[in-house]
Amino acid sequence: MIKKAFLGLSTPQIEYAMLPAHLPETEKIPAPKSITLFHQRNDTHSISSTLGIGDPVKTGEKLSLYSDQNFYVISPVSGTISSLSPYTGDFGKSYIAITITPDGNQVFDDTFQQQIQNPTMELVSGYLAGAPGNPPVSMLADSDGSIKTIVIRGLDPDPLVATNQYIAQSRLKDLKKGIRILKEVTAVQDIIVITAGESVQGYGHIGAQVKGVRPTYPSALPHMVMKDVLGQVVPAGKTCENLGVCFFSAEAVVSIGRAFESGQIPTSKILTFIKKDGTPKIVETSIGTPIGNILEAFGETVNEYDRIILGGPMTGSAVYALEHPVKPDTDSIIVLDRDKAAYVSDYPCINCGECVRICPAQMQVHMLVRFLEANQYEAAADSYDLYSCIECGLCSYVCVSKIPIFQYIKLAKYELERAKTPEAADA
Amino acid sequence: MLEKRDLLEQQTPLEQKKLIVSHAPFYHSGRRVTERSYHTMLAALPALLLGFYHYGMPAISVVCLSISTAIFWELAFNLVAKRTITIGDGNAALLGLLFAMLLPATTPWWAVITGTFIAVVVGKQIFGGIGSNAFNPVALAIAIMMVSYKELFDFDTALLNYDLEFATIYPLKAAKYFGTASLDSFNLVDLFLGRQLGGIGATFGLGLMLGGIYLMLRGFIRWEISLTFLAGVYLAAFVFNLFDPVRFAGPGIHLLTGYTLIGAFFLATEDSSSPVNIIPMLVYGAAGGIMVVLIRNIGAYVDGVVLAILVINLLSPLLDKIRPEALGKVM
Amino acid sequence: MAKTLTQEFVKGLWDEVPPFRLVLGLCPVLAVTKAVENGIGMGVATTFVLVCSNVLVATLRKVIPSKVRIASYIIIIATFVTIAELLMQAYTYPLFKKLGIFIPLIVVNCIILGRAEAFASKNGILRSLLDGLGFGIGFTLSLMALAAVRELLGTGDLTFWEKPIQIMGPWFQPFSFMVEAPGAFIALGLMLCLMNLVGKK
Amino acid sequence: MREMIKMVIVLTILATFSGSLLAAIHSKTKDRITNQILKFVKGPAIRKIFKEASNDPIVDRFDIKDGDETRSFFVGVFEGEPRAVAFETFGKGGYGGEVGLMVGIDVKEDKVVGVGVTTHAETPGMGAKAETDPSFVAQFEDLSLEDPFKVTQDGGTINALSGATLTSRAVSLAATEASGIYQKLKPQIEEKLKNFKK
Repeated sequence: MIKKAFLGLSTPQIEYAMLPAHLPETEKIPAPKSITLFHQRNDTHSISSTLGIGDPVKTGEKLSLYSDQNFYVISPVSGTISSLSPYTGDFGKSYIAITITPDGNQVFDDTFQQQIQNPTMELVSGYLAGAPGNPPVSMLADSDGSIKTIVIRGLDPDPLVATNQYIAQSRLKDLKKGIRILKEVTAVQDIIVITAGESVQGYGHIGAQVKGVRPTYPSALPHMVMKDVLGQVVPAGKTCENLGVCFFSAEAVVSIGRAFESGQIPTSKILTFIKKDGTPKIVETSIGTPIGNILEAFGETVNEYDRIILGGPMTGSAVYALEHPVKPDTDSIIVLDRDKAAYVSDYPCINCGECVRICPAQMQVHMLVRFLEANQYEAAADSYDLYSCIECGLCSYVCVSKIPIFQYIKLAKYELERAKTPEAADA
Repeated sequence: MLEKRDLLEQQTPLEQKKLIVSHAPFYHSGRRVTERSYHTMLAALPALLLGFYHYGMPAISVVCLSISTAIFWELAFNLVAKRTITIGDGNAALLGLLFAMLLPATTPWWAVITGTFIAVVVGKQIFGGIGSNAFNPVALAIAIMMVSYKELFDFDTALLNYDLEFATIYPLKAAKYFGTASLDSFNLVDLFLGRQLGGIGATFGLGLMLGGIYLMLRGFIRWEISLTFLAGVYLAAFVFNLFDPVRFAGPGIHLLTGYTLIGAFFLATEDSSSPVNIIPMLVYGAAGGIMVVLIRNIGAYVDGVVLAILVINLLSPLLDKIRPEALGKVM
Repeated sequence: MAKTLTQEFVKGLWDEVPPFRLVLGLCPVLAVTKAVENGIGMGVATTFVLVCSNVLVATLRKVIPSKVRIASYIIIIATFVTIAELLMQAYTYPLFKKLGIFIPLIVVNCIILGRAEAFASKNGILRSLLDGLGFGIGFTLSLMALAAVRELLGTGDLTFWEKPIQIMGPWFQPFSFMVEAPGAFIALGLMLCLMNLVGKK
Repeated sequence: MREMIKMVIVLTILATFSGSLLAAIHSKTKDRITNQILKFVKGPAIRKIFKEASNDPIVDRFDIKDGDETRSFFVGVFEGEPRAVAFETFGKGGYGGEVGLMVGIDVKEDKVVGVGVTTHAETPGMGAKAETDPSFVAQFEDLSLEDPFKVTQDGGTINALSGATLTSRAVSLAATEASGIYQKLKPQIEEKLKNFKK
C-alpha cells in the first residue's frame, strides 16, 4: 500500500515501477501438469464436433470451437484435452475453459510456419490473437483501415507492473521486427512507442517514434497518452479506436515479431510477480499455467482472505481460485496479504473533495458518487459526466470514506450498456 | 473480527483456500475520516490550552461536558434511529470540542448540553449524518444559541468575575458601541497572543494559526478557503476603516478578535458544507470574510462570524456549479 | 367506501391528520403556532370554514356543474372565510389581530379545497359534516400540539385567552429560538419525525 | 348550450347568495367591529397620549364632517376642562403601506400633546418599532404645529428609527396631515368642545 505523504498539500504521486539499468534474467516456471485456456463463448452457436475431450493437440495448434466464428485459442503444449467447461469472467463475459494435459513431448504444428513468407492481415489475425500480450489484431482487421496510428506501450499502465517495460528494453530485436510486420500488414505508418520519461534513449532505429511520458500513474493509461502524447482528447463515451488510434502492448508487438522470426507462435508469457512482501520478480511461464504453480515456485503461501490480483493494483481484478490460469494479457500477479488490502466501507461521502482534486478527467466525483449510490445511472451520465471517466481508480485510492467509487462507475457503465442492448434489440 | 476469521478457517478445509474477490484499486492512501477528526482536534489544542490557562477549571469542565454530551447525543440518535453507531469516527467529539471553544468559560451546563444537542442532532444527524449537513453544525448551534440566549454570549458580563492580567473588555463589543477610540488599550501583539476576552479556545491567534497551518500542510483543510476568508476580512475591514476610522476598527483588530481565526481555520473549512473546486473555494472564503465585516460593522450582531459562515454554507452548492469541464465532455 | 360514520370522523384525528400525516396546510401551521392560543384560534376558524364549506358543497354537489366546480368551491369557501373573519373581528378582536393575514389566507388552505374536492363532492351531507369536523378537530389539535411545544420551549409558558400560565419553573431558561420562524420548521420536522416513529406499522 | 346556461345560473345564484349573506353579517357586526377597533387599536394609543386625562376619551368623542369623510375626535379633559382632542390620520409611504397615527393636539396652545401609531404593516424589529419604541413617538411631544414634522434626513427635527427611515417619514407625514386637518377644522372643533363643557 502506498501511503499518502505526510504533507498533504500536493496530490499523491504514484510512481511507476522502474527497472534497473542492468536487466535481471527472467525466472522460468517449469511446465505445469495441466494448462487451461479460455475460449470465447457464444451461446447462439453450437459447439463444433471437431473438438472433444480426449482429442490430442499439438504445440501451436489452433483450437477453434465454433466452425462459423472467428474465435480460437492456440495450444501452448502438446497433449490431450481433458475437459471443456463453461466459465464466467468479470462483467458477465462467458468463456469455455479448455483444459489440456501435456504429454511431455513438444510436437509442433506447422500450419503457421508454412505461411510466414508473405505476412498478411488474415494470417496475423488468424493466428496471433491469443499470443502473449493479446495483440488487438482482430480489431485492426475489422477496422477497414480507419486506424491511422498505432501506439505501442513500452510502459505498463499500472504501477508496480514492469512487464512491458522489461520486454521493450530486452527484446528490441523482436520489437523492431514486430513493428516492421505491423507496418507491412496494416499499412499504418504512424507508430509510436511510449516509454517512461527518462528512458527515451536507447531505442535506436526501431522504425517508430519514441515518446516519453511522466513516470507517474496514470500517465500511461490510453486516455492520458492520447491527451499528453497525441494531443487528442477522447470525447466522453468514445474509444481511442474511434479516433483511429490502436494500442498495442510491447509484448504483443514482440510476439508478432518473434512469430514471424521463428515460425512458431510464441506461447511463453512474461509477467511481473509481486510477492507478499512486495519483492517484484520477472517471471516467464507458459500461457495457461495455473497461478498456484507460480506461487508454489516462489514458496508463497496463501492464507484465508488473502488476495491474488491479476493486473495492477489500481485497475486489476482479484481472482477467487489458485487454479485460475495465466492468460495472454495477464501482465502481473500480485499476492496481497489480507492485512494490507484496502477494504471498502459503507461510510457516507463527507464531501472532502480529495477525489475531485485528483481526478485526471476533472470529473465531479463527489456528486457522481451520490447518484451512483442511489442507482441513478442515467442522471449520473447526463449531469455528472460518467462517460468521461478514464477508469484509473484514483478516486477510490484517495477516498477517506473508502467508498468503492471506481467499482460504482464500472458497474454504472455496465448497467447502462446492458439497458441499452434490449432497447437496441427492440428498435 | 479475529475470532470470526479463526472460526471460518476451522470450518473450511485447508485445500480450498478462500480468496477475497474484491475490486480495484487494491491500494488506498490510508487517509480515513477518523484521522481527519483527531488531527483537527490536535490542531485545536494550542488555542485550547491557553484558554484553560486563562480561565481555569470552569473552562475545562465546559470543554469536557461539551465533548462528552456531543458523543452522547450522537450515540443516542444512532440508537433511536437504528443506524450504524458512528461515534468512532471522532466527528461528534470534534463538534463538541469546537462548540466548547467558542463558548465563554462560564457557560452554564444546560446551555452546553442544549448546544451540543443542536450541533449533533439538529445540525448534523437529522440531515442524514456526516457528509449530508448543509450547514456547519457548530456554527448552526452557536447561531441558534446566540439568538435564544443573547446574554450568554455577552463576554463582558459572562467573564466579569475573572481577574485576568489584561483588560476585561470584549474588544468587538467595545468597538461596535463605543467607537474605535475604546480600542486604544489593545495592541495587536497582545490580541495575537490571546490576551483578550472571548471564547475558551477562540482568542489565541497564534495557537489557532499554528493549528491552521498544520491542518493546511497535512491537507486536512484547504488553504484556499482559510486564506481567502482572512483576506476577505482584511480587505473589507480596511475599506470600512478607510472611510470612517472613528466608527470602524482597523483590519488588524477584525482579524485577531472574536471568532475570525477559529472561523477561518476550523469552521468555514468544514468538509460537507464547503465547496470542493478551486474557484468556488476562493469565492466561498472571500464572501465569508467580507460578510463577517459587514455584519460586525453595519449589522445588528457584535460578531458575525458564525452567521457569515451559515450564509456561505448556503452558497456552497451553488458555487460548486463553477467547475472545470470534464475530460472529453460532449456538449 | 365501506367506512362507518365514526370512521369518517376519526380518520381526520389520527390516520390522516392534516399537517402531520398529509403534510398539508403548512402555511398557517408554521406561521401562527407561536402561542397555544393562536393555534386554537386558527384551528377553530379553519374548522368552522371546513365544516360549513363541506356541508354546503355536499348539499350542492349534484347542482354544481363539474366545469365550474372549483370556482364554486372557492366562492363558498371565501364566503365562509369572510364570515369567520368578520365574526372574529367582532367578538375576539385581539386574537384576530394576532392571526392577522392568516385568517383571510384560510381561503387558499389546501386542506379545505382538498376536502371539498376529494370528499364532500362525492359524499352525503352527514358524512361530509363528520369528515369536516374530524379534519378540523385534527387540524386544531395538531396546531395546539405544535404551538404547545414551541411556546413551552420558547417561553416556558402556555397562553390561553390572553393569560400566560407558567408551566416551567423559574429555573427554566426560555429557548426563544423556538418561537422564531426557523424554530417552527425545526419543531415541525421533529414532530413529523416523532409521528413517523409512533405511527410506524 | 344548456350546460353553459346552467353554469351561469349556478354561479350567479351562488355569488348572489354569498354576497347577500356577507352583507347581512357585515351590517350585523359593523358596530361591534367599530367598537372593538376603538377598544383595542385606537384606545391604547389614545390612552397613551392622554395619560393624565381625567375622563375616558373613548367615550367622550364627537364626529365632524370633513368633506365626504366623517372624522372622530376624542376629547381629553385635563384639570377639569376639555383642552385637547385626538384623531387619526394616515401617512403614506411606509415600507408596508400606510401608517395610521393617532395625534393628540392641545387646542389652547396649538401644540402636539403626543402621538401613537395605530395600524401599520411594517417589518417587525425594524419599522414596527414605531409602535413599540416609546422614545420615537416621544419626539413629537410638545412640538408646535408651526414646526415642520420632518425627519432629520429631510431637514426636520425627528430622528428616524435606525434602518426604518421610510416608516419614520410616513409617521411624520401623518402628523403633518393631522396638523393640516386640525387647522382646517379648528372652528368646528372649538364649537364642539364648547358644547362638550356643558
